Amino acid sequence: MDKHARTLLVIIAEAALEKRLVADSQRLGAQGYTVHDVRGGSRLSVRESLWEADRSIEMKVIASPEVADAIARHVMGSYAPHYGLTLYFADVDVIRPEKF
Amino acid sequence: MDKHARTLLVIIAEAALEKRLVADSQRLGAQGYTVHDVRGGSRLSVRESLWEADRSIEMKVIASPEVADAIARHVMGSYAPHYGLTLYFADVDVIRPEKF
Amino acid sequence: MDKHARTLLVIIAEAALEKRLVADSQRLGAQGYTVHDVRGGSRLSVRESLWEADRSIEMKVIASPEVADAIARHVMGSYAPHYGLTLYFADVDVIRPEKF
Amino acid sequence: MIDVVVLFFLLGVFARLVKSDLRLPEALYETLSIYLLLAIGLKGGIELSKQPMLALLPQMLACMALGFAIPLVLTPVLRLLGLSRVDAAAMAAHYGSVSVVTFAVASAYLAAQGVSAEPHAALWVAIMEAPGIVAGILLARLGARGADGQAQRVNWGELAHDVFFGKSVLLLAGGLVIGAVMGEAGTAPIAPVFMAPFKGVLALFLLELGLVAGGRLGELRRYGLRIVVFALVTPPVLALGGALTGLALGLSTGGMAILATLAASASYIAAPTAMRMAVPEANAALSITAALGITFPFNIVLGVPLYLQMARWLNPGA
Amino acid sequence: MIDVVVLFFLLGVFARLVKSDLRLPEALYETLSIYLLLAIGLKGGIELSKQPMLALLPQMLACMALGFAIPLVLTPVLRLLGLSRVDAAAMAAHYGSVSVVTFAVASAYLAAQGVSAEPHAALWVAIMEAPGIVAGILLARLGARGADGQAQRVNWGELAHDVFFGKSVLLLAGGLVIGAVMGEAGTAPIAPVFMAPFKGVLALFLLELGLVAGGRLGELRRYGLRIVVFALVTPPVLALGGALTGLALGLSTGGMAILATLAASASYIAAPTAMRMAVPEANAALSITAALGITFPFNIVLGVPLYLQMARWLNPGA
Amino acid sequence: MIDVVVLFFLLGVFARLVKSDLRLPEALYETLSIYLLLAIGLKGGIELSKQPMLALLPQMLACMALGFAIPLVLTPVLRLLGLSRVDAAAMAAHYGSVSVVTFAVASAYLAAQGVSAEPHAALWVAIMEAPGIVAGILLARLGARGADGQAQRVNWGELAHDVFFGKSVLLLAGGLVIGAVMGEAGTAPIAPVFMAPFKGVLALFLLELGLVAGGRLGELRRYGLRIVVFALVTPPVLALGGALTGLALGLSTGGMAILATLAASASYIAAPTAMRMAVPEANAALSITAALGITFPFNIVLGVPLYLQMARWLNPGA
Ligand SMILES: Nc1ncnc2c1ncn2[C@@H]1O[C@H](COP(=O)(O)O)[C@@H](O)[C@H]1O
Ligand SMILES: Nc1ncnc2c1ncn2[C@@H]1O[C@H](COP(=O)(O)O)[C@@H](O)[C@H]1O
Ligand SMILES: Nc1ncnc2c1ncn2[C@@H]1O[C@H](COP(=O)(O)O)[C@@H](O)[C@H]1O
Ligand code: NA
Ligand code: NA
Ligand code: NA
Repeated sequence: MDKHARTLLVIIAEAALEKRLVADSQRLGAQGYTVHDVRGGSRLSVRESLWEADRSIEMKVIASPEVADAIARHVMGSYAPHYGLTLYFADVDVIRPEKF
Repeated sequence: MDKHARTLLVIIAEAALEKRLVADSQRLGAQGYTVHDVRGGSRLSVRESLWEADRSIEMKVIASPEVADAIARHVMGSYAPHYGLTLYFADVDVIRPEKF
Repeated sequence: MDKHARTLLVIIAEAALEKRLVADSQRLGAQGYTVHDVRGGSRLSVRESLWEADRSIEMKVIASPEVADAIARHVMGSYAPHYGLTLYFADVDVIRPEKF
Repeated sequence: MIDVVVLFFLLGVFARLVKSDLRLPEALYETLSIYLLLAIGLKGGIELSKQPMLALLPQMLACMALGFAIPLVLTPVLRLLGLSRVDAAAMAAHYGSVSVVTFAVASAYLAAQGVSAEPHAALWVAIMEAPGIVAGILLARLGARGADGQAQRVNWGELAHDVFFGKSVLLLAGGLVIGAVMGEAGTAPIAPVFMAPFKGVLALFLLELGLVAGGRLGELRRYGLRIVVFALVTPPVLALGGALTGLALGLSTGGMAILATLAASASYIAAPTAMRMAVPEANAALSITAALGITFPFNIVLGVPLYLQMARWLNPGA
Repeated sequence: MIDVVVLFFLLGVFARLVKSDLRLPEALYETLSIYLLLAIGLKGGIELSKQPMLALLPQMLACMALGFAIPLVLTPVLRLLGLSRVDAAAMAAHYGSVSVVTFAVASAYLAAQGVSAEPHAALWVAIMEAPGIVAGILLARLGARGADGQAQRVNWGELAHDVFFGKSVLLLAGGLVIGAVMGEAGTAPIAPVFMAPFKGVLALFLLELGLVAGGRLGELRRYGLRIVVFALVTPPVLALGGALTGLALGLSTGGMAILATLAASASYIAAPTAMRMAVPEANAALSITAALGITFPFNIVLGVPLYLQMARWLNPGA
Repeated sequence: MIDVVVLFFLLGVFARLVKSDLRLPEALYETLSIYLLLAIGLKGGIELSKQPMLALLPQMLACMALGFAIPLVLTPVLRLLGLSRVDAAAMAAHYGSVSVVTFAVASAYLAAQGVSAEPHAALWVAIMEAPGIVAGILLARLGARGADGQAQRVNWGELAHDVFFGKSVLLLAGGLVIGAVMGEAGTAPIAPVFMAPFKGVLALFLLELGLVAGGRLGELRRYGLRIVVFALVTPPVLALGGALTGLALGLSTGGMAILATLAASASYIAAPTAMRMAVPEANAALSITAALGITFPFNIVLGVPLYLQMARWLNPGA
């Protein structure tokens, strides 16, 4: 089974950003995305997902390092200043390279 | 604290596959699994988890590289042709090697 | 875009531990955490999240390797003997190093 | 006059078409569908408790045969429309099985029109869930031999289990049994939950289904006009078959309209799930788009009144 | 006498203050809010079906103007209190818009007091959701030019879409239309879900809001006394404006009290969402703490009875 | 005649045994349990508002003592059955505390039999949640000294907090207070949600508990016959203790049956949570299997009618 290196970009953010994050990452070259609801906190604030304005999501995108970087750069520039948001990169291997 | 290298296999798939994926991975040697509900999309389709036929799950299995490969190979062969499905591998470290 | 290496610590545990895991990791130096509900199983037990005593969570903490180790050591010492619990480490890259 | 619950469906479709952020939580969707299945079963069961079971045997057999026959008729038609064998059989299975919510809308419509039907009609629903699915799978699988033989084998035991003990049959049948065992008096304490609120809950569920169906409309373009035509023309034709079966069984006019509706309706719970397991190579989105995106709205808005007319024409004496 | 639903709110606040593990599932929160919006809309729509729409035009325009005017007045005040321009405008937008649950509590209070109001008041709620938000965004954006021009532009098309087709306006308006089209008779079958249980559901929702509001109380220290004072003094002042508007429109005493309540109430669904999209640099926690942590409890516990008194003083003849 | 709600429980067990895919969403489980606790509290509180609190003091003290005493008796028995000290004490704590749903089933059964009980019985439930848990923890901890002293210390402050402000006591007590403060008239507006639907909601909750309990049956083999016997024999014995306590307190026959049921019932909400925190080394699955997998079904199917008989024998004059 051949494996191909890709980058996993994980973005944890206010739920209000979900639609934009999906649209932006597709525009910047991601071929897919996966989202689920989370709760969490940092020194800045606690988000418990008790109600609407308090919901957070985690979005995963598997992509080439370049695309992941482009998405991360855009997200950091556009949203990080004003929204609760955390992102990180990890190295992963995929099997069908053309999908990512 | 001693750490031991293992492989994390992540499978994102239609919810209809959950029972089978769990059974298959146990049969192939995984000692555990973790699942949660997700939504997502790709160039092929959007799955919003609005209702039953539209639900997706993410399953994580921590295992030896061999077991992870065996599960991935089986999943790619049996389900990937006909089901919405994405999988990837990552390197992780665990503490209790006998558990994984 | 500068990237900085950090450790991602993932803890999968009985939901009863959520409050303590958050408090402990903050006390040991984590600057944030993210949690979501999961279901899962191992050779020891199956936890389906059907009802309260059966719920499990997954907690993610991004931190320096030292902090991640300290949390893991504490969790293994305090909870692993008596609670259903799995944890693993992964290497990730972050952009704002001061946050983690 | 259109029924109020149908307006909730249209509100859902509208919300989706204008890309509203309205979403019903998935837990609510599941809760409402569990409620509807139980409530329909209970109502039917209470009626069953009032009559001899044996007299119903002919009806039960006829329902089974009707459900089984529909895919046999539709699959060749769908192949003529250009679908592959498995896609045709899978789609036909959806029409062979039934839509519980369409049944509920028809019952409500009849009640509003003052037309009475056999009160144990829920029994027909429970019986008609499975046969069409079985027929569809047989049609998809028989004579199929592919490169990888493995994927072609159907695990009938597992499948029978999944259909008979699947959520919808289990809850319908469970409600039927509880209703039949306890009767009107025994179920009175739970009636404030399962009887009076039924139509309001149905309205909420139709709002949700409107959101889902609205989302499928965008897919129509992908599959072309032939699917739209098929999904609009098939229901009245199947309804005629159902109404005639009802006539042959000596049902009341209302009962004929119900059986026509059941024949005309397409499953969107049990069938998609079963097809995903037994015929995974079939195009699931195609079937659901036809069943839920076109046939379902057609049935609840235009079909149900039409089928009542049909029953009246066929049964003028009643 | 305090209304029973308010005690559920206080129970929620109490649970939070003593750090109870009580949590309502988020799906329940969403379900209850969908229910309340639909039910309020339906109730108003049924009444609308009984009267000529045209006669309501003056009221509708006045509601719009009132909602739009509030942020114009409040923003300068908030700037004087030391808030930045965007924070002031965003907070003002919350008070310009309305709280549907405060409206529901006021309606229940009036009913319990035997005071009748214009039965189509739900129409006012639907109309007053948006104008205050629009005014707030305009105030935050106009004259703003920053280092990064991009973040300062508002996509008005997208915003209008998000407000008008957003969950709350869509469900309220959808309920209004369905109620108006079907009338009392047509909606009777769903009344057991949308009418009788209304206050009990409201009680559950207030329990949940109590949990949320209780959680905001801890934030008060962060923002200081001036915010507390603002959030307590503003509602009665706005209520006076609302009551006088009602007087000018010739509303009943009950109607004046309702309009006073709407003016005094601060949005915690539509406004926070819209502000997060259009004015992301505003401090969202600050606005929500004031609106939900102070103004909301004040209004439902003390404000509503006070505004009815106010209406009675202004309209002694009635 | 068996109560209809019990059939829903059996349907859930059946679904689980045949490995149906039927699942109630977890949000529904939480919602139903919140509802039941609030509704039971409200009902009890409305009755409390009708009588002098002081007269109830002896009952309250007796309930507390009864709950505390049960683990003192059961722990030695369980040690004789071969359980470790902590496992024995933890299991005993479950039986010392109470099951709110068993109480609800018993109340419904009495009502169906036309037997009246003290209407403030919900107060007993609220009082009996905690003492058994405290006793169980004391038994697990006292005299315990292990290699790692740390794990052996109990944080009593935290634990008291978790029990008294935990979901179940908080909602029960909150409902009691709201009911007592507002009385019958004040709670009338929310009665359509909290009164009439009670039994239907209980039916749904029992369906869910049936699914959970059915899942535990598979665990029985693991723990052996002695646990099955214990979980079947203990309830009637405890019931006798409860009934005699009721007799001593001069309760009505119905009240004795209720107190017997409370004594016989085993907690599956508060106790498991508290034990997980305070005695984590105890085998949680073992306790839950006994409490929910055996004792709970036994009580609702056979126990409750038996305990009413018991009360009648002991109190023939009434
Ligand atoms: N160190 C961390 N580890 C894991 N998750 C984090 C961390 N910091 C922040 N988060 C998540 O990211 C969200 C937004 O972060 P922030 O903008 O720092 O409030 C938080 O609510 C957490 O869910
Ligand atoms: N590039 C990607 N990054 C993250 N998730 C993906 C990606 N591609 C697909 N997925 C997820 O995998 C599911 C199935 O993928 P597919 O079979 O490509 O439709 C999608 O619904 C997404 O949730
Ligand atoms: N090998 C594994 N891979 C993925 N998740 C696991 C694995 N082993 C255990 N888990 C998760 O960790 C939880 C607790 O593990 P345990 O204490 O082994 O029962 C399980 O319920 C699973 O959700
Ligand atoms: Na059909
Ligand atoms: Na306002
Ligand atoms: Na007990």
